[in-house]
Amino acid sequence: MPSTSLIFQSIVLGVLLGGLYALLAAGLTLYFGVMRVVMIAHSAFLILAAYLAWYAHRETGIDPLLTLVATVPLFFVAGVAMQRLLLTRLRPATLTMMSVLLTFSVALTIEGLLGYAFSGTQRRIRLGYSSAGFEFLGARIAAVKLIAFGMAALALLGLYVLMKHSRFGQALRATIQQREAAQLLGIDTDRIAGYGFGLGLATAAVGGTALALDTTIYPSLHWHWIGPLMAIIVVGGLGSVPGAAIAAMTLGMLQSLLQLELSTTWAQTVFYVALFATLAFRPQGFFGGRLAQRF
Amino acid sequence: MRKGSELPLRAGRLRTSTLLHVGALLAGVAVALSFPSMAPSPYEITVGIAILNYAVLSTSWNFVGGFTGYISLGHGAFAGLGAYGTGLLVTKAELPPFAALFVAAALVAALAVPVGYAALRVRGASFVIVSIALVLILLLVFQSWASFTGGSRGLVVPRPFPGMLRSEHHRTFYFLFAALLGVALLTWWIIDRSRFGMGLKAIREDEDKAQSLGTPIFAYKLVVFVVSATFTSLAGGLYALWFGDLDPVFQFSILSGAYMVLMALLGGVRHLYGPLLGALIVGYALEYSKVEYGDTPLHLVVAGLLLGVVVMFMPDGVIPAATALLARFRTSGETSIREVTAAELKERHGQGNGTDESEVRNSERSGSGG
Amino acid sequence: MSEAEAAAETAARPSLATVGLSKAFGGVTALDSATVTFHHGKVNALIGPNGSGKTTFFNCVTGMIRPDAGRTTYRGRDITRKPPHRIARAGIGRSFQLCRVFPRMTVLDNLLAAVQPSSLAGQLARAGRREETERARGWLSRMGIEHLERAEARQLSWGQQKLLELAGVLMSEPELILLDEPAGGVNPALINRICDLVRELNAEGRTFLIVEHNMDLVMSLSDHVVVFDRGRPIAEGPPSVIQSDERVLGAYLGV
Amino acid sequence: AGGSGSGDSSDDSIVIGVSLPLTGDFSEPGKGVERGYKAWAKIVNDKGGLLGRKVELKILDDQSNADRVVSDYEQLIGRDEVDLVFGPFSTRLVVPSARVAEEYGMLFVEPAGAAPEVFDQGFKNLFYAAPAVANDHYNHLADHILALPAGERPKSVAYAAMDDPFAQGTAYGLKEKLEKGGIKTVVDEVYPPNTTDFGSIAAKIADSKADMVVGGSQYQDGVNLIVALQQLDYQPKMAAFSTAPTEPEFAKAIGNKTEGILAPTGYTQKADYPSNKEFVERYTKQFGKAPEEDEANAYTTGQVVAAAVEAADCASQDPECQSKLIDWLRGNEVETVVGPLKWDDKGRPQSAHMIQQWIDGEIQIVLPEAQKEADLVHPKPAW
Amino acid sequence: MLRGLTVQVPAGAIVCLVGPNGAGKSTVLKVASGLLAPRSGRVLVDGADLTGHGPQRMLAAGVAHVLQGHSVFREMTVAENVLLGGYTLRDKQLIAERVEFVRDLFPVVGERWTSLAGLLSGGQQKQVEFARSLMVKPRVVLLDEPSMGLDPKATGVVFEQIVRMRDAGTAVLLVEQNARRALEAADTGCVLDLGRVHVSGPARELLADPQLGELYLGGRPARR
Ligand SMILES: Nc1ncnc2c1ncn2[C@@H]1O[C@H](COP(=O)(O)OP(=O)(O)OP(=O)(O)O)[C@@H](O)[C@H]1O
Ligand SMILES: Nc1ncnc2c1ncn2[C@@H]1O[C@H](COP(=O)(O)OP(=O)(O)OP(=O)(O)O)[C@@H](O)[C@H]1O
Ligand SMILES: [Mg+2]
Ligand SMILES: [Mg+2]
Repeated sequence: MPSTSLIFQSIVLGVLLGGLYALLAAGLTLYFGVMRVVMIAHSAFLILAAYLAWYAHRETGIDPLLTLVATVPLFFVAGVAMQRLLLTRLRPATLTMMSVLLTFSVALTIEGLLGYAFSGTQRRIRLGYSSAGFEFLGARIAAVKLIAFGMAALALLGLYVLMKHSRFGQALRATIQQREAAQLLGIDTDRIAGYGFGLGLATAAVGGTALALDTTIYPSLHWHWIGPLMAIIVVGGLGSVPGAAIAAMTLGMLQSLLQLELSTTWAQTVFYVALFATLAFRPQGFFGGRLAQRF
Repeated sequence: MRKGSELPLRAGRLRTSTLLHVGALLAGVAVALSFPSMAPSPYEITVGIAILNYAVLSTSWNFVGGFTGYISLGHGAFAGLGAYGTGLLVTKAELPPFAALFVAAALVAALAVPVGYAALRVRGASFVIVSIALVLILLLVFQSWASFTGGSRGLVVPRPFPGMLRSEHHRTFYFLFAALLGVALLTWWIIDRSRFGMGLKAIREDEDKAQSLGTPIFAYKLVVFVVSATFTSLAGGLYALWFGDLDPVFQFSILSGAYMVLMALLGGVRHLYGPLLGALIVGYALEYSKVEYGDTPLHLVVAGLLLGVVVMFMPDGVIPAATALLARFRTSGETSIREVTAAELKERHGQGNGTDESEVRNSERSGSGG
Repeated sequence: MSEAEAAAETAARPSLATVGLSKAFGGVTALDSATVTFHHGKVNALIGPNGSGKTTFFNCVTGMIRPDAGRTTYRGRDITRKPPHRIARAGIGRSFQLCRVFPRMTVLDNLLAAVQPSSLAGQLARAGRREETERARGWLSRMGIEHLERAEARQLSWGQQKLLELAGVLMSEPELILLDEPAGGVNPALINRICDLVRELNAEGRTFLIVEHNMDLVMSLSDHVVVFDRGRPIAEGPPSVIQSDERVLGAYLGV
Repeated sequence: AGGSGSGDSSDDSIVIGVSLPLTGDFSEPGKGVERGYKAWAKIVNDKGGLLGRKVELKILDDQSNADRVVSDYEQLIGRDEVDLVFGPFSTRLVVPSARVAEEYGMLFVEPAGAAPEVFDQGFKNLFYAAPAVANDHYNHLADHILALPAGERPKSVAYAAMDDPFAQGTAYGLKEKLEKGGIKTVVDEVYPPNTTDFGSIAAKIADSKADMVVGGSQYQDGVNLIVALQQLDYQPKMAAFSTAPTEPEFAKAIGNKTEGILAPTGYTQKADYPSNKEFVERYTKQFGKAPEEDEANAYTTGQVVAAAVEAADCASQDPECQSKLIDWLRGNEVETVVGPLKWDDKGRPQSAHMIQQWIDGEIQIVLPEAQKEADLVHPKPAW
Repeated sequence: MLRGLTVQVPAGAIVCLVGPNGAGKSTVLKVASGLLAPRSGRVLVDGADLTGHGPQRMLAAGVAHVLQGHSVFREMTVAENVLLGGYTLRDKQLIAERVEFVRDLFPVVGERWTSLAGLLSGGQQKQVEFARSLMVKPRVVLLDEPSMGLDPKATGVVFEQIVRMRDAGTAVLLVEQNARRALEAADTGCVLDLGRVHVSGPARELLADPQLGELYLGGRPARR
């Protein structure tokens, strides 16, 4: 039986990890719930952002957080371009399925190019404060993990407010559901859909940088992320941002706690067990997602 | 094809085209079967086996992907299960190799039932996610459960024909793979022209509608999913017997599932030979890119771009694209049949049908955009 | 027994009957313990204001959604919780309010897909055998769209798709045919053709249940009209009676 | 076809086929091995070749993939008809490729398959060209610890090993010996090769307050684990990690908090075996930096094969020649850059690894006594 | 699809387009609202040439369009649907007024204010759509089969509203399969076939023409 201090330590780690999962899953939810696009390449972009942060740091020594100034707009533009140049050209009838394949191909391409540019070696940013930490009620919290969590929380909050309470959010949803009708209401659908996608990728930029602060990266790492993230959005109910956030926190915490008793590998299966359980017993997901069966 | 046969006008042309078809088929089979004896070294045979393996895998994938339109990115899981199942049955249960192959396939089929049950209840995106999850979870399990599966140390499957020369071993397996491909293609063909196949295609188009016409959609989907899993696992098991070394990382890889999709889609998922053609192209392209860009990860980029191009520009595959191109060169016989009939019809019905021709001619332009 | 009497006898047999059928979606009661009976061999109409539960009634009867309570019988057999394909095979065919065809299949295949084999051998038998194809062509020509048999369904105009959907339903040889707004958005000339067809098929012994807002069509075509309001029948009878029923006038026609 | 040879490719040259992971997961060490092979070929050719013939390398990329590695050797032996083959990198790739070589009756000397199961396959043609198999890497350290007075000896040890035959082999070799000596195991974690977050593992180790931590690591995971332990402010009395600490990047990667970290190594540039001086010097001239362990092992492979070829006086696929080569290696010792090597009947080398320690910002040999550059520091200072 | 056709809609008049399925009626409307660009020919609004401009510009010029079939935003609430109708409006006061107005007009809109629009019945969705389009007061309104799927009561409300708009000076271009009903309300009728204007003239005259009646309006179905 693990000691209470270890359990508490695990919970703290679980929360910190869950925060990052939540941000990333929120991006996926955005494409998925709102735009009907299964964005397999999300985690590839995540790794790309991490690589950019790492590269900038290695070359110039600037703090990875500063690279956000460049990567967020860059990813936003890339997202707009991807939506405008690629995704709009898919047949609406088969959008969901074909977008899986298209974004899959983007993921492969990114992985290949990263491997080409930086080789398959694992990389890690060397920060002055990477091994710093402080005590919190008997648990130790690494500074980098806390920073990553803070970034994730801020980005997530911003995303939520934007989607729920702005004209943009509404226009975006309208655009995706009935493009012609939205146009007729005066919505610039091309621009809005592009922005929506850009926004999703921008979250990948934030997430990737947060990720790069404290873990190793390598080109094929994105496969390692896409599984848990996909599981999270299904458990959370496709299309529900709060659902995804709650599922991310819960599963992140569970994973962390399970690691006390099981090996890390077995602990990771919690995501998939949750996924299969959800589909077998409650296909619409556990939180929200009323129209999930339509996907 | 079939629809053409009902038109008396085209009966003559049809008979020659059937002959051509059968001739081409026989020629293809002959070339395929004589390949091992023409190959300059065992190495070429192994390349042939690899391509045949791809062809079996993508044809197997196409049972689900082609008929029902459900895209599974995780079919590699079934190949991996077939391979490991065969290997474990040989090493742990000491079954004879080929008995192990079929027992493993039966086990995978049994496993495909609950998996299909969870995955096929949900449509579209969720299915893809489940399929991806399946590979990833199996990778974790086979890596972690080292005491049983050998974990990342891998599993060595003993040779089915001990003492056989290596080149002879390759030759034998070449024919075994070819036979498996033949059976898979035959099964696909039988389903394709059957009422069962028609029901599956209806499911691909509109599930509710198919159901309201009396198609038991869930049972149909499940059956074809299990058939697909079984063939995939046979391919995996045969591979295990041929290759001998299994490693979870390579057996349960998303990439292998992606290649199946790519090959099937490239060739054309609605066609019997689509996946086979795709396997030839992709298998060759992989070999080529390895030779040309051997020391870079650009083969991923090649695969990625190829998939992207296929999805964007020929979502129906090479075969339909080529057929369409051919049709353009032919006389406009086909369209005129329709128009003549339409004109006759106008006469018969007198009114109300004045617009038929234009309706037939227009097709794909999507209504949006300014 | 004279022929006329025998005909009367069959005609009086109940075809589809529901008892206390209820369905609520969240707070909305779509069907409120609806008890109705439709008779065999007749053209029945189901009318009612928007949102009165007509489509929901269809969906419950055909098993597409599960009713919360109540029973459905078809020719005396309970079909309440059967899955949709079983109900379809029992002889109930339906069309959809927003017309549904298999868009990327040819017109002919659309009909062949409606053939439902029962045995395993039947499943694996070749689709589109001569007699089947002939039958499909027969339906197409009765709809006047036989020249389109090789076109893909999505290429057809709205009205032609309506006809195709109807042909598909008929191809599966249902005894009871449920049509949801067959005339919606269809050109008046085609509406007439649909009407003729319904009469013809009815004469061949098929039973119809039609949901429609086009009163001309309902009144001219049907033998028996049931009026729904708020999920339950409020009136039924022959068209002439319904037309002058006050409740109907108030709830539906808005006079 | 993707081959990169050195020297001219006259018909007369000895062609040696190799498949290496130049891309994919193992590409970094794979490239190291490639450099080692190339250095060997250049040095041999500069001296006039083997048996008076130039050697030519034919290197294919296996993308770190077992399918590929097999088809590569199939291609090299079957189609390209190379005269000799060298082994690939990584245990996972060694076993399948050794089988191909075996079935074609070829000698198979390899620089990387150190895990115990490589030698359990019953291969008759396989020789590992390094001082010791994975499980023996920590032998000197184990002896040293068990010889410590009871009060100084660590009482509890936490092990964390990558799920990789080689990395795990090193940690478990030590674990077995320490457990036999009565030292308690308090944590025993195995993590998959693609683990990137070591927070939980580190938390378990830190919570156990073990006196010693042993990492069965490759490079990056070792770094991650150490950083995660430091984040939790865990201070063991002894810390040993395989591979990672000997890499040139290591100190910078963990922010120079290296004090007292131990690591086994099979090779040191400073070793004064005669061929090593030449190797270090000429390698440095060729590549602009000194060779590391991977390069050295590759070079050793070349030396071993060369010795056999010279002794048997033949180099071709001819079965008779190949079996002569194999037989010779079975019974003889070879002088290499990692010292004299000889093998048991399964192809296991019979020497041991040295133990190095980070002392005052520099990695120095501390065990065995005979070769040490500094004294082992125990208990280790805080990191 | 369209071949050299001219349709004029004077301010304060209802012009009704009728014609068989696939004649090109919807296409005419889409070109007029900027959803489709014509291959040749021009679109004039108040004399200004707006050919080739997108729907946004058209809307700014006062052209509103209600699509054929179902175009509610299915996964948004009725409230969100209606409010999006006023997407271009900035004046909070005005929006509130319009919302009040449409809620009065179509009770179902108020009753189902917070439910997802995709869950409404076919006719209810249509009513929401019409309500959505009434959020702005356009100068030209294009209606594509507004009565499809509506019950007689709602059809009455819609036609009443159309007439009221006309009386307020809006130009209305109406496409209807319920041709007799539509022509009764319209000032001018226009029969479209095969992408061409077949006949056009005062609505009453078209109604009276027996040949047109048989071809395009459908003779009244005979009683049994
Ligand atoms: N899936 C659903 N979820 C929630 N409410 C629903 C659902 N389906 C139908 N309803 C509600 O049930 C009621 C009845 O709907 P139904 O579609 O049966 O009406 P209808 O009589 O067919 O109307 P119409 O003439 O407009 O087609 C409506 O209020 C509708 O909003
Ligand atoms: N996106 C498109 N691509 C190709 N053809 C089209 C497209 N949209 C419409 N058509 C064709 O253009 C013709 C006119 O279509 P339109 O929708 O304008 O007809 P309509 O008069 O509105 O018919 P309905 O009464 O059935 O609505 C039809 O033949 C139709 O099939
Ligand atoms: Mg309805
Ligand atoms: Mg239209």
